[in-house]
Amino acid sequence: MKQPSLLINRYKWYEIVGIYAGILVFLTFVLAPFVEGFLVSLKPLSQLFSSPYRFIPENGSFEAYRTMWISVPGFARYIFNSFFISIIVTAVVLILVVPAAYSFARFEFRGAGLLLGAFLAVNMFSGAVLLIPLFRLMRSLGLLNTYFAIIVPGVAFLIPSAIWLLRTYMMRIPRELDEAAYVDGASHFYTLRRVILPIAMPGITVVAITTFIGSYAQQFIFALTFNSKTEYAPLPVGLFAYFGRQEVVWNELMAASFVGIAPAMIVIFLLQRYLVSGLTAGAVKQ
Amino acid sequence: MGQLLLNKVQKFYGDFEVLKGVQLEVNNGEFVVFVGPSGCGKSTLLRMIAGLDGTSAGDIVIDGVRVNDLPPVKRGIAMVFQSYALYPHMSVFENIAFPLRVEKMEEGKLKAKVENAARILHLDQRLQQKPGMLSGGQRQRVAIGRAIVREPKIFLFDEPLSNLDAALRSDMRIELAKLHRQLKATMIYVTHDQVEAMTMADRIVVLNAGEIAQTGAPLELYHKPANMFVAGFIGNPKMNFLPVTCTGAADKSVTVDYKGQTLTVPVTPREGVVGKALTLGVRPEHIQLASGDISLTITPSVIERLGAQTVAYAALDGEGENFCATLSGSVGVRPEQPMLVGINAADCHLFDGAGIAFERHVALTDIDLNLLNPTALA
Amino acid sequence: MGQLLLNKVQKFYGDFEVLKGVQLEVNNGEFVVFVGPSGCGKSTLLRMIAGLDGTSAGDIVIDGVRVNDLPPVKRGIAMVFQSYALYPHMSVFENIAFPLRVEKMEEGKLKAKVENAARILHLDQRLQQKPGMLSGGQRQRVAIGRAIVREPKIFLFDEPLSNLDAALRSDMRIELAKLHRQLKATMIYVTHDQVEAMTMADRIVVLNAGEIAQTGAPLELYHKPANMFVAGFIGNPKMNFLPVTCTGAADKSVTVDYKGQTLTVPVTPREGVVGKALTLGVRPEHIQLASGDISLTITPSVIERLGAQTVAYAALDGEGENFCATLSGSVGVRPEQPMLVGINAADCHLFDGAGIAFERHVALTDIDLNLLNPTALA
Amino acid sequence: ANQEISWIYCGDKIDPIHEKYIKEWEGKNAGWSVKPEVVGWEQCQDKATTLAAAGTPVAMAYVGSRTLKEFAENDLIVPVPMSDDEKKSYYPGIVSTVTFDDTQWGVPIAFSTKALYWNKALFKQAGLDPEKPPQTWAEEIAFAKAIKEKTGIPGYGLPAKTFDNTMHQFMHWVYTNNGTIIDDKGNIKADSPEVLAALQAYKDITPYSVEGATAYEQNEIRAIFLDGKVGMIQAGSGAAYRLKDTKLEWGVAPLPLGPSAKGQGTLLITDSLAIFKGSGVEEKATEFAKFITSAGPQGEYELQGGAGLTPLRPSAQVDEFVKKEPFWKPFIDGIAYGGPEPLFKDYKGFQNSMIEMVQSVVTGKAEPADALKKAATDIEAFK
Amino acid sequence: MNVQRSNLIFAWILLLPAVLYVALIVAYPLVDTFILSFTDASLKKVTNWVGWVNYAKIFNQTFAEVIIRTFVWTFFSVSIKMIIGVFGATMLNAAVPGRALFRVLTMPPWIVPMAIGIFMWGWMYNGQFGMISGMLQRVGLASGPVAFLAEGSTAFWATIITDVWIGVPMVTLYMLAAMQAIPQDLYEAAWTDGAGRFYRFRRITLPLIIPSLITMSMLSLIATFNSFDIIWILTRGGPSGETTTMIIDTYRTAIGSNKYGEGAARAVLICIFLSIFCVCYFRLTSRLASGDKR
Ligand SMILES: Nc1ncnc2c1ncn2[C@@H]1O[C@H](COP(=O)(O)OP(=O)(O)OP(=O)(O)O)[C@@H](O)[C@H]1O
Ligand SMILES: Nc1ncnc2c1ncn2[C@@H]1O[C@H](COP(=O)(O)OP(=O)(O)OP(=O)(O)O)[C@@H](O)[C@H]1O
Ligand SMILES: [Mg+2]
Ligand SMILES: [Mg+2]
Repeated sequence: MKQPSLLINRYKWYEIVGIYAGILVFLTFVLAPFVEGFLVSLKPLSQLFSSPYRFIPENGSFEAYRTMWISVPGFARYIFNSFFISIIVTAVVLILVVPAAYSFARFEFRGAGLLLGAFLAVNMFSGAVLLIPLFRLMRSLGLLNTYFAIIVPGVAFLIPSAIWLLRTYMMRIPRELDEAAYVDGASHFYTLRRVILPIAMPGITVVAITTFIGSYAQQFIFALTFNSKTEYAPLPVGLFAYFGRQEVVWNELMAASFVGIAPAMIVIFLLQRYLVSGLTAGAVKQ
Repeated sequence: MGQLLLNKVQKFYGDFEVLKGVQLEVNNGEFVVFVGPSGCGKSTLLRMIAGLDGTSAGDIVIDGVRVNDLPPVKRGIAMVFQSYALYPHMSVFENIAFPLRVEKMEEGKLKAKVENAARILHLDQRLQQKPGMLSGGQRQRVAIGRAIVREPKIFLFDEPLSNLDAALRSDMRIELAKLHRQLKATMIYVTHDQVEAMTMADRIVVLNAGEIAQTGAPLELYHKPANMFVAGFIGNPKMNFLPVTCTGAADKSVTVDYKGQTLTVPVTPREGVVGKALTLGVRPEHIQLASGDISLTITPSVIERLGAQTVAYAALDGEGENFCATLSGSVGVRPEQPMLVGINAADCHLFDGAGIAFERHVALTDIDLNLLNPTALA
Repeated sequence: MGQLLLNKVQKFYGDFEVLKGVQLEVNNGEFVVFVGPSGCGKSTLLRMIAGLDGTSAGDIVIDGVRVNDLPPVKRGIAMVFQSYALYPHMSVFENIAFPLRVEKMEEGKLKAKVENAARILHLDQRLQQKPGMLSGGQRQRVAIGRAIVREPKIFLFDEPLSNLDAALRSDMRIELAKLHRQLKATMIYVTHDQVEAMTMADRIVVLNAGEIAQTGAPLELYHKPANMFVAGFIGNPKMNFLPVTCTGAADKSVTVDYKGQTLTVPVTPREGVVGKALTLGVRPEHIQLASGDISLTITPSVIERLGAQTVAYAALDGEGENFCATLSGSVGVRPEQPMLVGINAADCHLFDGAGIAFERHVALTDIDLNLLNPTALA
Repeated sequence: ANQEISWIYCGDKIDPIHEKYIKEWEGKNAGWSVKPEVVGWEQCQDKATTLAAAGTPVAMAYVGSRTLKEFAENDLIVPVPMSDDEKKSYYPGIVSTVTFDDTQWGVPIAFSTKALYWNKALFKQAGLDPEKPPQTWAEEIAFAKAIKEKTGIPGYGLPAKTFDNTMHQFMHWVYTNNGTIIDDKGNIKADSPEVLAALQAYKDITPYSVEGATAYEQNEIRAIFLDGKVGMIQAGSGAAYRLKDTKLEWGVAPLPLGPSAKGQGTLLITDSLAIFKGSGVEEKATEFAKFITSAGPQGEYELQGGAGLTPLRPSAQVDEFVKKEPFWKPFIDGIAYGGPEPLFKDYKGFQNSMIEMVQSVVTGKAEPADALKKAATDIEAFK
Repeated sequence: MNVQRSNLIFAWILLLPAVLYVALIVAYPLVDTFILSFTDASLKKVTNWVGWVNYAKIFNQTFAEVIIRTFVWTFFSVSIKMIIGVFGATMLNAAVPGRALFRVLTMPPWIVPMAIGIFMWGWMYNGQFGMISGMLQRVGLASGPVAFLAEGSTAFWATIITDVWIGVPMVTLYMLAAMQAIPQDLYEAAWTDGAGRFYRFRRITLPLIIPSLITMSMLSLIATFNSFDIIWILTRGGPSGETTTMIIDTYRTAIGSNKYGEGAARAVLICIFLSIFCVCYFRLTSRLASGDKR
């Protein structure tokens, strides 16, 4: 840890003002839509559509945070599903990606670059385009209308970036550690499990967090098409339940969104330390 | 038990020949040091012995078995890395125990072994700490501990002390020497620090650009370097070289001329040497602050006073290279003040145009011939 | 022009007092080296002088101006970092030019300056390369070049040679010494290598746990260390210490008893010293392979043969510590064979129970008093 | 055997009335069960299509009637022929929304028509008679102009976002001017004076409309009306229910007519239950579809109010209902003059061309005549 | 080379699960898509091989516009993301109290389901009831409602801003990490030489984060090129097609109009464009790497 007493970091008053102003501008951009969304969640539906614009809502209340549970009775289930699915997805991604990233980071074999590029290519096709072939595949695998219908394609699309991230991280682990274990007779798997895995933990944590987030927020299109059962549907699908035939129950939708992302936010808040430090240790360097 | 034979070992990286047919035999229990300038192939050779790098041609034979195709663990070697390669997430105990865990040794026996190694290396108190909390010297010892527990036939060290500071380095040097006597194992040690080589080795192998320049006991290399490369590499500060012309050759001596002064060096002459341009070598510590068989007046530009010694650096006229003299104690020489120094013929080395040494008649006998190979005593 | 005064400088990290009121005056043009064991506060002190760390108490005065609150650039200092801190993305030219670019110096003048610095440092050929392509010594010189172009009043070096290998280190030592003479600037140099300190310093400041243990010219510290800490720290291998009992004190000498042998050490006695337990200090290089004023039989466990010297390490009975003797040339001693060595009273140091030295009557005059301060000559 | 009829049901949850009747039907048909699968409105249609395209169709899906032709042409759905009695039970024109090639391809389940709403207070402020809604386009445009000029508040709400209802809204104008896009024989009739007049009227009313028409779809325009920030809109019955909760003074009237009108006109939009081919339960699904949309259950469903649905069939209840809520009158009355949504093979393609055309006129990028000509050519490819 | 062979086998054993998984789940549909692009697949039950027809059909005036628009859109979105990301990272890298909290506060756009974030922006952009228009009117910068999605030009930028918003947290985080990886002593050296904060940023921070910036740009470019939900939810590619990018066009063709063959051809085209980008990227980085060994 760097010393707080470093004079180089001692700011003049105007620099502090400047930094906070910069942070304010930046965070305003990042958070303004959330402010808007929050205000929407506080306004009664009848007042949502009224001009001139009022920043502070008149008769604002948290009523929508109560009624949202009634309008979409299974909402808690959606949140649970999102968590559940994301945890499984994260676990599966890690199981697949840790060995693969290690392989890319350590072994020089013909076609490694090509394969790495091929993984990237997966992200070049957006999921929506592959929807129908994927659907057929899910059907032939008999996965439709199960948790797997959401988990299986979710994993596939999260693998590439996870591999890229973890590979750069693992390339920074000194090669001598592997060699020392090798000299001592450790098998490749033993080395991976006992030496590399623990050392790469910060990097793996970052990959886990990013995968979790990616899964938590983005499982919509697959979830919708490959699964028809409410009991397996994740949060984004649940949120669309607030869309009626004629109108959207905006305040409840927004309230539900905030409730829905709260658990993930808490996770991020608790893990943010690992996120930044893990990234630093294995910062993207190419 | 710990005998190593390198038979015409070659290594190519692409078209680049890193090792050019190295031929070497290491006896059981010997402490052999590979020295040489950076990039000469020391690490590569060591890694080939370990089994970390493949061999392009030639055989590596350990105890009569050709091991070229065996993995490291089957070769009976253990390696200590320059960076120590300690596992940061494991305690000292676990680090040392690692090879035994790999072997799935049963817990009680494992514990006894690790503790024994820790005792030898004075690490008893540190077993529960993580490497991150240890000093450089302690880490070094953990790395050695990990090698010891496997009871290898051959230990391989790749510049194990280069990350330590001077004081620690000399302490560790002594500890390693003791360890060698204690374990009686074969040790192969890579360094580019010739002090380490001189002090630790039973035999030094000087590598130069992928070839063995000379092999021999430390004092043999010091007193009888086979060529200018070895002469310059062994000894610190480095040997001074003076251009001379051969004016005559006797039975057991060669007479040379250096700027009008004549010197008869006690070396075995070779045919047709008279009239050739030769190089006279003299070590800084053999230069005295008085006239000798030949005398020079030098103007030191830098004087280093170490208390026990005074080192004077000067530029010999016409040449950019430093001429260096190491004088005992605190002598009254000053920078930029000319001083007269003398060289005695008996201390001199002589090299031909290709840098090959003429054999010196150095009276090694007056100390003890056995000293040339200390293990012969043990 | 480059005068530095540290007045009761203190530094706390939280409750931990890293520097305990350092008082020091550095003259213009002096080359002062801070030495001390790891963690004693050398870097902290240097960084405070540079203005990188704040001062908890006391004043830092440069050329009569209190600079505590000035940023580094206003202090007229330049710093060379241990890691060199070269900008990896800039060429050597741009690295050296960096401070001038900051000043917005016009291109022509800038170019001239950088090229001049490059010439001094033999970097002319490398100006267009990136630091990643340079060797350690070259990088070192680039870092110095960057300091030179600013023409600072005071140069600060934080262990600039510790990342280099032995040979390069001794070359760079000489180059730095030359540079100092050439630039005539004040230089403050931090190291924990006492060889560097001895060879380069006009004056050495020995720091111990945040306090100045002694200040003085290198040979003064070597011959007249003020206390056991300095005595042990200066000189390599380290001074041997023997426990003795004072049996008598004369006008200019103290008589001590070591295991039945009596020795009269030429030091100024202090009152009530008779009967006290004292410590006798003797440097390894002052031990001779013959009997002396007192004689000991030691059994060396390790013998290091460096060619020019032979170093014997032994454990004095009852004590775990190493006793060390440095003998000239290649002498016929062997490990595990007892040998008789002698110590002369004139070479001995004597310390009281608190480790404070008794003043030695060392005949420094027989060399040249001026040698104690080489800059006085320049 | 236990057999299932899977049903893609659009919305957020199953209507209790449907739930009730599903139970009833299941009771009567032992061994059969209906499995509704609730899908949000936004994705409902796509999901049914995807499933069908992938070869695992659901038995039945709630779809916009406009897609029936496309499904039928691709042999994805089965016809659901109606008996004459059945046909007659509906309001006129409704059957035609699910008919082509003289066959019915779906069972209508939801229906909407539109009428003109106006804000009486704004009329008053603008010096107009608050009780007299515009009867013709000319009046509509003039009133809008008056409102805009006198009050500064836009007189008309014209939705032109890239949304399906932009085309629907325009079709109302086409139909109130006796125009048509495609005739019974499948010929494109878009490039006609009637349609051009409608497009020209769009251009004329734009200056007095809510600014940035291309940013709003009809629900957003409705919200603006509810907020009292626009003089007139055309909207479905749902708006009335919402208006009741506001303090606005408002009226609802039949849509104003264009110069070529031969009487009232409106676009009839229905949603239907389509029976997909290949589910294996086509017959039973058809049976269920007819049951759930039969007079009894349907009447109960559509008259709940609020959803903006217009009844599919005339009945005593409907009359009763209209008496109680008089604002229903224009919606019911309009049906008689309504025309169906144009049926195209590539319905989306057609819709996009129409939206494009409207937008280009509204934003002033193109003259109505040119825009129409281009659209007429483009949609040839989609029929 | 026994050792090397065993290494090779092991390398593949490690890779295999991931490779097989992705091959099965993605590569198969991918190949399917590729094949589809040569057919006239639609809702019809039979599909015919049509060769290059689908590709030939794509190339017309409108599609050329779409391609150009996609490039412009992507270019601006990625550049702005990078600029704001670097700006944000710089701010969050400053050693001021509260920065841990500020770092957390940058994450929500990344965590929130994309559609929801976009709806919130939809509200922001709403002329009648939205925050931006409301605020502009309040402070007198606008006389009436400003509907940002009404006009091609503003809608174009509005969708870019939203895309930027969603991408910024990730970029910021990575740039922050890259900045923290720069050794402190470089800054100290520059500071001793009198370089001010801005100068240090320009001459040290910026050049040293360039490699990370390039990697990030490439990953971001792929995502942005395929950015669908934002445009779809906000404008559906309108008004007048002025926010229609290749992916929107592809979706409209494939899913909207059920012309799977034509849609697939468009998807393949996107992949080709992106592959060209990636190849250029690898060229660029390997050139940078050879020119600047660290
Ligand atoms: N993987 C490789 N590919 C190509 N050349 C290599 C490789 N490894 C080493 N070399 C080259 O082989 C030569 C010998 O390298 P080696 O590491 O053995 O030197 P060394 O004697 O250990 O040097 P040092 O003292 O610096 O460690 C060097 O010139 C090096 O550049
Ligand atoms: N930021 C800090 N916070 C707390 N303690 C510190 C900090 N920086 C240094 N110290 C402590 O101050 C003491 C002096 O550190 P300093 O770096 O000056 O030692 P040094 O003499 O330069 O040692 P070395 O030779 O290892 O470089 C050490 O004990 C160190 O642990
Ligand atoms: Mg090496
Ligand atoms: Mg330090």
